[in-house]
Amino acid sequence: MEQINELKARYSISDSRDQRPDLGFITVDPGRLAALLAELQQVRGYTHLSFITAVDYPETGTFQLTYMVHNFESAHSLGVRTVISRDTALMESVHHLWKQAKTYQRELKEMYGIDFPGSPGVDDPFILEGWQGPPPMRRDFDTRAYSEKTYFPRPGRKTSDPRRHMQSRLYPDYTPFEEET
Amino acid sequence: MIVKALYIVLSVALVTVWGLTLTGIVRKIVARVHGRIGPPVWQPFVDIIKNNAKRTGISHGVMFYLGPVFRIAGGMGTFLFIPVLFGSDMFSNFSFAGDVFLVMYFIFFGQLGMALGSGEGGHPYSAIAVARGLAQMSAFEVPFALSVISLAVQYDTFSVSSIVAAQQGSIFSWTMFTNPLATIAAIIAMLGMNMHSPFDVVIAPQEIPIGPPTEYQGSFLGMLHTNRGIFNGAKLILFMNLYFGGATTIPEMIVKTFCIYMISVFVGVSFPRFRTDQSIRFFLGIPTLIGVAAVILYWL
Amino acid sequence: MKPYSDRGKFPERTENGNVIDLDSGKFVKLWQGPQHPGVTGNMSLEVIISGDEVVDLTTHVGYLHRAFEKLIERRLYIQSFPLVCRICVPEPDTNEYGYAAAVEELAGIQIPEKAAWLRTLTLEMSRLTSFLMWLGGQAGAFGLGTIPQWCLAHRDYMLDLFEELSGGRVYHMYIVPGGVRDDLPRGFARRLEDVLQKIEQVMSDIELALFSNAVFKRRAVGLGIITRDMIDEYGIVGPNARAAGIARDLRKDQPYLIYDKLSFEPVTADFSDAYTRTLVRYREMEQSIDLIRQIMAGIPEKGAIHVRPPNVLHWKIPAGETYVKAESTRGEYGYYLVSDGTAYPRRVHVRGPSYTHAVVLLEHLALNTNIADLPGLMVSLHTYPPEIER
Amino acid sequence: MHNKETLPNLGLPEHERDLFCDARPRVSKPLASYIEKFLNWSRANSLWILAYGTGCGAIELRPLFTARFDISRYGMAPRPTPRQASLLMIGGYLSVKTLKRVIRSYEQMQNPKFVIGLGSCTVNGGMYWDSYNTINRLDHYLPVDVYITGCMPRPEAIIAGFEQLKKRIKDGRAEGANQYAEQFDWYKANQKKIITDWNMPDYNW
Repeated sequence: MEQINELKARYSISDSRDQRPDLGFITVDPGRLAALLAELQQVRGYTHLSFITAVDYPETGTFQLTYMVHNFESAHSLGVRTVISRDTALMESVHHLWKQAKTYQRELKEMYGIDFPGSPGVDDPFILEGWQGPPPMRRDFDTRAYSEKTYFPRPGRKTSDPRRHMQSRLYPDYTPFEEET
Repeated sequence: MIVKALYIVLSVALVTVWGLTLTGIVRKIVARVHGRIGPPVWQPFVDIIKNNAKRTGISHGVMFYLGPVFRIAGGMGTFLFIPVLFGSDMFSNFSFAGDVFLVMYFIFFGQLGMALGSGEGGHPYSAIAVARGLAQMSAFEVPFALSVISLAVQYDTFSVSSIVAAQQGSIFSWTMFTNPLATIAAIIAMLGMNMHSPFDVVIAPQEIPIGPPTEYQGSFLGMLHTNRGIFNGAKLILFMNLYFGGATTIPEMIVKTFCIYMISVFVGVSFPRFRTDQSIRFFLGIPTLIGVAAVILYWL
Repeated sequence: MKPYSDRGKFPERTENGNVIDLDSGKFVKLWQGPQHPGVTGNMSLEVIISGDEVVDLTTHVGYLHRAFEKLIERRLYIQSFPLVCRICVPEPDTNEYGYAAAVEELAGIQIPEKAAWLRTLTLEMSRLTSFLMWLGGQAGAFGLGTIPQWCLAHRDYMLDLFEELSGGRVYHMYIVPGGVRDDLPRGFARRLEDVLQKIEQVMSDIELALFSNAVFKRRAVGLGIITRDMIDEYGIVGPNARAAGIARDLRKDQPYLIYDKLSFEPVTADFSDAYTRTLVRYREMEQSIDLIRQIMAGIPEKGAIHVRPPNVLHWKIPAGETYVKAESTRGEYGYYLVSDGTAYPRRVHVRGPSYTHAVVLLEHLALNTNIADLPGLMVSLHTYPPEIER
Repeated sequence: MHNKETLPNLGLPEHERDLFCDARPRVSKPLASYIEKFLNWSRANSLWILAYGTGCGAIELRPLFTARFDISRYGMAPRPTPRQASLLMIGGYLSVKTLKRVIRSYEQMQNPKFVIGLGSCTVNGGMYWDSYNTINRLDHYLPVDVYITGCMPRPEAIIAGFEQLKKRIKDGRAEGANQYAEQFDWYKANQKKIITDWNMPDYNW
């Protein structure tokens, strides 16, 4: 982790946290991310890219991107996070650092609508085919409503929210509580 | 003449039933090697009935129809010029002097016809399989032809009946003992001919699903399966006649062809398959040299 | 064989792959899969061949996309347990462990000692099961139909044990948050030992029939060579990397559960081609059998197997994020879990090794191979499509 | 241009339309009862399964084909090409992308053909009932002969399902291919509702 402290000033790392002795998370500006990853890979020994993924925060209108890199020498994983705007979802591509990065970026483009200009084949459909709705992994896309509207649900299926179900079983007279999300 | 025709019908029926039963038995034996029970012995017959019972069928043109016809013609042709039982009038078929060459031609005739037919099917896997099949076929033909030439030199005849006649007497007058090199070359060529592993890249289901007959269905497939019975039987009878002293009774024929087929089967269950280039290199290597040696040995 | 870019008739390679003119009549485009018995799982390969040689290959996935990650966001933490094991069918326990460990880490639950032993036991058992099926697939892809039959029959003995342990043949759902669901049944150790002996017996047959088989060697040696400098570039993990001589095994490097109490060394070889990868996985099966024996010898007799989590229907996990990984048969398998403090996960990302092995790596290795070798190459990378598309 | 007898094939580009067949599927009448009975017996005892593992159900097909359960005892065998197969096993959930291929494979099979839906997810979506990418009811897209529930169905259950199918075939009730031809427009409309990029012929023979 002292390696990270050296980088802190240079890359304006705003938040660093140790989740476990072998796993840390840092947050960096989107503009500095590719440069930081390149240094991590080529100088600091974080040669292995585990995955790239996004977390959707519609409340704040942001996406959090997480790049998990791993250093085999020190057996340390580092999650490099960055926050980008949900409306102009654009990010610098890192396909030149790791070959598999372009696949992750292709998936993110399809599932979240985050664009990575310059990444090879980023606009090709990856998993979905003929998909016309919004990017399906965004949290405001309601998969259940879509499924019920599209796929002829078989009548007779009873779906109970487990909490409501247990509540009605155990306390039949209790008024249902508010939905917590 | 009519009697001869009846005899032919009888002998074709015999070889079809025996060939298909042999397929069933082999499936059972292979299943035992796998540790399974395996399908019933009569399963090939049920499959043929089922295939002919398909209600719809598609065609891709005239050649597509003719493919299975050529195939079955090749199988029948091979069979009809081989004497099944030595000294039997009933099962001597159309054997004549020089029938060895006609039979060898017919062995490949069916495959060529099938190549044209399945090529018209338009499926890319058929085309790949045809290319593989023809390449491999011309490779295993070399040791087989050399072996047959060696026999022709040895017995000074081109007639299967004469070759069988020359092998009568004791077991040691079989070609297997009098000309072991030719026998070895021919047996290796037979491994290729029977399309068991390691030479089944033509029909390899993991690579090019089922090979040439990819597009064939229904009664076409039924025809191909029937041909498998006839053709397998014919090939085995040919090998029995050329190298293992022929047969004078039906039980002897059954036992001998079964044993010959088992060579293919046991090699088949214990080896993966060669690629086309590898199997061609294989056939043109040691088996061809053995064949050449067999020819030279008897020439001298 | 000369690389095709050096031959006169093919255009030069460009940055975006090769310029291949399909109308020139020199190339054939083939679709292998999804309806193709040689393709592992349900995925498809768009292959362009020239003669017998593959000049271009594109992987197409998505046929098994069930939107697990989306569904998990809609489920309570406890409701997701039946879901996660279905991501990887031959080896569901790694998924269960990864998800359970991530949830426990964020919730601050320490599992009891015995539960850790039992989890390790199921992980190793499922590793052996998965490898058995894989070994059959590898032999089958080269046309040796006997070995898949033996392997799958013996895999079924292991499935019987799983059924005894958890009630399920394929999906076990044995690992739950807080520990495991149940203790070992009485007499389990003896039956496990019987099965292990049966498997050892069939494995010695397989060693004879496969590894000293001349035709198998001719097919597999030199097929799909992974060099050492490709390892980090492509993110290759697991046996594929270990066969190239890189001793990276998460069980050894970052021991989880009780792997630090077991004695084993990562299996390595020095040249990663299809044959060596088969051999490495074969040795790992032996290692797995050895580990199962060590676990059965060392497992505590008594002790809790489960700590009770709070009421799971109202279970809110403190906000935070973590990444938990485990060594599956294919390599690093991980769960990235983000919690926002509510009863539902904010985000779960599943990292499967096939994501790189089956897409970029396969696309690279398949170039210049024979079309007949493609199934064997694909199986030798141990690709499994559901973990790509989830 | 097109009448009731031919299909418009609107999904194909203009220049490709005459490359593909535009005939509708036809209903094939069964033969006289005693012949049909014999043929049905042969169909029931020689079921060739299309080796298309569409979902996680495929994992239990392998023990079935191999030494432990060995359904070749009943004359069944995997068949790699749809032309020759007579039984399509839907191994569980179908994503939209797979459904497109499954329809194509199904239509390439020759009448009579049978469909077995494996697992709860083919019945009502099962575990993935609210997923945006998996269908909920298989029988809206293909005529299903037998459903086998479970997640996963055990091999014994699948064998029982095969027995059920055989009984249906022998009784002459397994006329799924004819049903598909009769209600072709309904099936097509359902299929096209979810497969939005229909770029293949309307009926693939």
